[in-house]
Amino acid sequence: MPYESGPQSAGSAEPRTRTVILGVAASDSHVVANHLIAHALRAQGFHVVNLGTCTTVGEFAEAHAEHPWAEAVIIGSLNGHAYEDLQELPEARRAGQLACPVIVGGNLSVGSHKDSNDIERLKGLGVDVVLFDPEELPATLDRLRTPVAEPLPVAS
Amino acid sequence: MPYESGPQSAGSAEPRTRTVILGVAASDSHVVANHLIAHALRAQGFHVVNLGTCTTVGEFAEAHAEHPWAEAVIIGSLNGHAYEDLQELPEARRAGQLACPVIVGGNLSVGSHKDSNDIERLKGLGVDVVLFDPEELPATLDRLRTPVAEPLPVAS
Amino acid sequence: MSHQPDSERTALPPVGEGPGVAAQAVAPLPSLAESVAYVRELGKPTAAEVLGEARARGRVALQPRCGVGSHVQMTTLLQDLERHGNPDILSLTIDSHTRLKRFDKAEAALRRNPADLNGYPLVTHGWQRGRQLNESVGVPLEIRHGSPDARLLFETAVASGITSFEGGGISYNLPYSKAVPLSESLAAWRDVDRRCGELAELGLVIDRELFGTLTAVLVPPSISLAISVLEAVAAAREGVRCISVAYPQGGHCEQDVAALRTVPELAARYLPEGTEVHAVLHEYMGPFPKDRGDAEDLILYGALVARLGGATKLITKTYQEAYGIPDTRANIDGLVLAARANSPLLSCLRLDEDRIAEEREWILREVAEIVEPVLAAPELLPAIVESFASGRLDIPFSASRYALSEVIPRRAPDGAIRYQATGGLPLSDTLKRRNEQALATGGGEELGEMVRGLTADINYFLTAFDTPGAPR
Amino acid sequence: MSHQPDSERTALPPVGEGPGVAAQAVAPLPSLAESVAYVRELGKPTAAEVLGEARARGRVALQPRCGVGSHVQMTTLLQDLERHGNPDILSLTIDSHTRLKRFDKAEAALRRNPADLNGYPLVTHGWQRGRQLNESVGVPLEIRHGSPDARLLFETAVASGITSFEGGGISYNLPYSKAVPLSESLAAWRDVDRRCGELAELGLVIDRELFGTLTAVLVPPSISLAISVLEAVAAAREGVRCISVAYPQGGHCEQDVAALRTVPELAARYLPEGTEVHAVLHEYMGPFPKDRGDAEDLILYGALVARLGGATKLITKTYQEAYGIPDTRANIDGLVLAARANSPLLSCLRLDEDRIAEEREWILREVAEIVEPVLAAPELLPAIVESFASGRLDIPFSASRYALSEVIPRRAPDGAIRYQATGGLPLSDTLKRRNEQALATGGGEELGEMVRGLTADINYFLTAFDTPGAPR
Ligand code: B12
Ligand code: B12
Repeated sequence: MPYESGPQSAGSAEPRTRTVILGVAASDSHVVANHLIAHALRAQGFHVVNLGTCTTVGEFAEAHAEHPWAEAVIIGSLNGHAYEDLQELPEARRAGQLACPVIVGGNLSVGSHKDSNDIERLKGLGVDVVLFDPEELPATLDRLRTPVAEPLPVAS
Repeated sequence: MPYESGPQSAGSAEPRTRTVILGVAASDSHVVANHLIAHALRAQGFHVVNLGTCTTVGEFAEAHAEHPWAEAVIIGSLNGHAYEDLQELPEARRAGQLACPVIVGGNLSVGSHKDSNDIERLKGLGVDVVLFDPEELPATLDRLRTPVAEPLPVAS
Repeated sequence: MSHQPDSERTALPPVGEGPGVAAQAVAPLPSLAESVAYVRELGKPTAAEVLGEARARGRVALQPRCGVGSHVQMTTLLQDLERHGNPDILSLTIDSHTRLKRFDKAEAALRRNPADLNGYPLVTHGWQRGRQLNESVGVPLEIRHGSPDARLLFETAVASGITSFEGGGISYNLPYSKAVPLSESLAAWRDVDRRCGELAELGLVIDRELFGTLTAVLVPPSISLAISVLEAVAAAREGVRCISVAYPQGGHCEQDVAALRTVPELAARYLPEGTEVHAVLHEYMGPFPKDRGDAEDLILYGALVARLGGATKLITKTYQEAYGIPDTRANIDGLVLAARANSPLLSCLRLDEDRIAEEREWILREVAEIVEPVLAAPELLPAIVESFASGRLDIPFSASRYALSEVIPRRAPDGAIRYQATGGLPLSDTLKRRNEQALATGGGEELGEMVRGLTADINYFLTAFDTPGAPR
Repeated sequence: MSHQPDSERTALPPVGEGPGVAAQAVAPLPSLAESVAYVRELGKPTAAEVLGEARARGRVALQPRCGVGSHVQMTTLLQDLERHGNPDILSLTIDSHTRLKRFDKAEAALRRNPADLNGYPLVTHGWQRGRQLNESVGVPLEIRHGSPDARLLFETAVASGITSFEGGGISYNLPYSKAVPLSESLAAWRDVDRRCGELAELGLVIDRELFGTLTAVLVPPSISLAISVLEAVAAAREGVRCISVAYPQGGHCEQDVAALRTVPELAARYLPEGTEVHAVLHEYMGPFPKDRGDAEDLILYGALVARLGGATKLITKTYQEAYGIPDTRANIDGLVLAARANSPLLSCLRLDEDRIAEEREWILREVAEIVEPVLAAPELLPAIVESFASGRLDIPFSASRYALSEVIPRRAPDGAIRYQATGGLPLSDTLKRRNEQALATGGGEELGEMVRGLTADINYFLTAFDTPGAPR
């Protein structure tokens, strides 16, 4: 059943395997890239806790509480609502939740004419890395591994 | 031979038949409308002296000298050069030639965006009537028949 | 014209977390009868009438997707599209907060920056504004959304005098939400369909478009059509009289044409007589090419497939599809280009009819094997729920936990979409073998390998333009 | 690279009333060898190379018509078309004063108001400006004009490094002038073709496009093709190596496709081996519909006919065709729309091949019966002159006195162009009967009646859009 990817399968992972938490933003049901990214990371040896579509910041925080050794939370957003759907991120971070790098990728604003503001305002919410090409994920995860003492600083 | 329409056939017309002189402007070779207009006027009983394509003002003047009883000179222009091709009209008129109404019709300027200036500047050259729809020719000829004592006034 | 209150209105089960709208803006919903009278007075045809007329004239009706957050901008958008794009029907595409009944989020976004919304939050704006939109254009409107529970949205749409409504208990659940049980969405949509039945009795036929497009990417035709058949049967039982069966262009010409041409046959087999059924093509719903020329090739291709497949309606795409919600100009250009396929000058175009006939038979058999066990069950909706739980019904790439997604589609070398794995679908060995033979992918079973192959199949139209001649 | 003077240059007979250009602007023509070297250094493919490449890749090369009076505006026009319309070849359409060697008029108009000119007066601007234009874009240029005597224009074009030149002793006389004897135009074009032969020996193959479009309106395919065959044979004898046979879209799908597909067969039958021959479709050359959508339907239809007929090149039209010389935007839109027909996604489209095969045989027989008596004569050019004088060669709607125009074309009920009267054409009774049967117009012989019928046939595409389905 290659597409099974529920959070159920996550709890038992041992800290030795590199673990990431994956999901799609809260109002977003675009799932195809999510499936493919999960497969690709698994093929690279990662343990992927895939929360699937329509995942709120709260659900990401819960999953991270269950897998505190997760290297990163990776959030896809395709429907243009990334900024909308991550409104609760600063509060969660302030509350000490999600104390690991947050990576966001996909199609990050509404409309066909994008500008860098899309990225800046996400960073303003506390997103650490914005990516577009999923192929950059493994290298990015390697780079982020350089241990950080405390939660990454949150801008704004 | 329904399309024969050379000036050769013109000389012998008797004043009793209503006569018009037809042709296409000097730089213009578009002939299809010319053929159809000639046929249509003939079907209505007119004697049509058809000078065909590429007819200079001088040739129209000659034909009129041969058929002084012609009711009108009817000039088609499709290629956009009407104004160009009628540059000699004022001089011909001043010289007393073409002392009958001059009707011009077709596509009267270059380009796809027309304005009324196209008509005005032709009238400025001494064109009496500007038409677009050949179906209006018979009624126009009837109207112009109301005898005029002297050549129509030439503007500008 | 009667404005009497409609006692049944209160019989509708309470809906979700409520509208969450700016209270001063939204009046209580009018009665059904008042809404029916309003539609009559509107002086425009209903969507069902437009579809009937298009079919009678042998042309494909055209409809763009369109929806923006702001009411003023939505009005302008509809008017611009109508004036310059000459559509037969216009859409109100609803934002994805409203779809998931996150009305408070929709309202917050509307207050903060309406441009951040990916659609028009009709419930939040309210039915009076819906009527304003309706009155601003001459063609009928359809609501396009993706709500597992669309009851409040539907009531608001009807009150707005909108005569076409997309969705279904399966097709607007599995692709659009993660954790809504099918039993809930099926029940919610049964209510919507029942309302359509009531409206039909009041003399207003609502066109109900079923979202056979599903998750849009590599959808095997027989899965799309099977689920539409099940939703159509359910809808017809509740009194729905006009059904549009939407099918997503998959990209293989003969397969898509054959799929569209099965719709009348499926209607004749499975639906009560007198149900009006239209085939609708959704222009390619997978990843679109980024190059404008390539995207326009795909748009025209889709429109020709709609015509040659005998679709009544086409939902158009734009050359900005790969980038984001299109601007008005691109949306108009998409309509204008698709309109070329309706040209009377193209009546000389033919297709490989033998190939199509073969494909059509194959699809009809697959659909029959999938739906007939479910239709044979004593109760339809529970049978659907159970079948999905066991995998006897399934869709690829489900966004929801309530489908197993054990089905794996792949493209055959000729570009047609086939089953690599049929999961729990009750397909006969004959049909399984035909799929296997068609694919003959070889290739490793290894995960990385499989993902690469699948990705290439998904991204078919990103590379189809690199070589001249056939896509493959 | 040699700049040696070319002694043959003075052997060319003196041309017309001379250039009449602003003397300071135009330098004496460079030698042929210098021009050949210039083309090599230009760093762009020749037109013949572009055509060869298009044929090899199985796509239709696209080319717009374009020409304005002003040099600066012409430069901008070419650059805009290249940047946004992605053509394979660009045109310099020449004004109609220059075509008729009225160089003084062209110069006067240029001084007074260049916008009054319906094309670019290359001779007046001079070859140095021609080179500037050539250098301003990356694709090769073709001169399109309509000159019975194009010798000075050709010399100027070659000096400008332009590698494609349209016209022929018949096709650029009869539709374009009233009183130029065919013997004169044939002699002038023999000189042009001979120069092409010399250039080929110097290593530069000029693409010579023959204007089979003729008077464009209701041209029976066999007349267009027969005259191209005669011009092609004459050109090949003078050493022309690359010939484009232009055929005007008549409007009947299978007839047009069949006509295009006869070109390779005609080349094999009548031309020396090693002559490269391309079929070129001119998008519908008769009266264009005024409605933009209708015009665009016709543009796309033409482009599809080109593809399905296997044309190497398509000359595009615009939705402004019915109004006047198009603006740049419309010209770009015409190119972009036609480009859709090259889409690799449309490889599934088929036509009625039986119908096409039948039509093709018919056309080949008609062409054979028209050209073979002429080709059998001891001397080709005088035989052509005599045949036109006697009506054994003829064209409908001649602008010139030197064709009898006893041929009357009409549309059959299916829209195909047939002979109502074959005049003096030496067609066999079999073929005459087939034409009669196809037409079966009935209708009065009376003049008014005939003119009405003919007008309707001419205006075919002004009404083809009123009814859905086939044009008729
Ligand atoms: C298929 C599809 C759907 C399907 C989704 C089915 C499903 N459940 O998955 C359906 C039809 C249901 C659908 C619905 C909607 N869709 Co949609 N959809 C698409 C479409 C055509 C393809 C998406 C896809 O699957 N691509 C294949 C996968 C493999 O690639 P991808 O998703 O494009 O992702 C790539 C990158 O973004 C990146 N990536 C993706 N996620 C991540 C995550 C990380 C961490 C990283 C690093 C990279 C990354 O990697 C991928 C490969 O390059 C796109 C347009 C397109 N691309 O052509 C629109 C599109 C994404 N959809 C869009 C919209 C708006 C919607 C709707 C809101 C409807 C509407 N208002 O019009 C609803 C959404 C409902 C909701 N609640 O979210 C818009 C987004 C608009 C915007 N951002 O401005 C798009 C761009 C279409 C458009 N032009 O309007 N859609
Ligand atoms: C066929 C055609 C040709 C044929 C002509 C064959 C021939 N010898 O007749 C060929 C291919 C040779 C040709 C050549 C050229 N053409 Co041409 N041609 C056309 C075309 C497609 C149809 C014309 C036609 O025959 N129509 C059928 C007849 C029955 O109708 P009509 O001519 O349009 O005339 C109608 C009215 O204008 C009116 N009318 C016509 N004459 C008269 C006279 C009177 C007195 C009245 C009252 C009314 C009237 O009645 C007719 C019925 O409604 C038109 C575009 C179109 N209309 O779609 C372009 C067009 C006329 N041509 C045009 C041009 C520019 C040329 C060229 C100069 C080439 C160039 N630079 O691009 C050369 C001209 C050479 C020259 N020396 O004149 C332009 C004119 C541009 C402008 N005005 O801005 C047009 C509009 C195309 C375009 N959009 O660019 N052409």
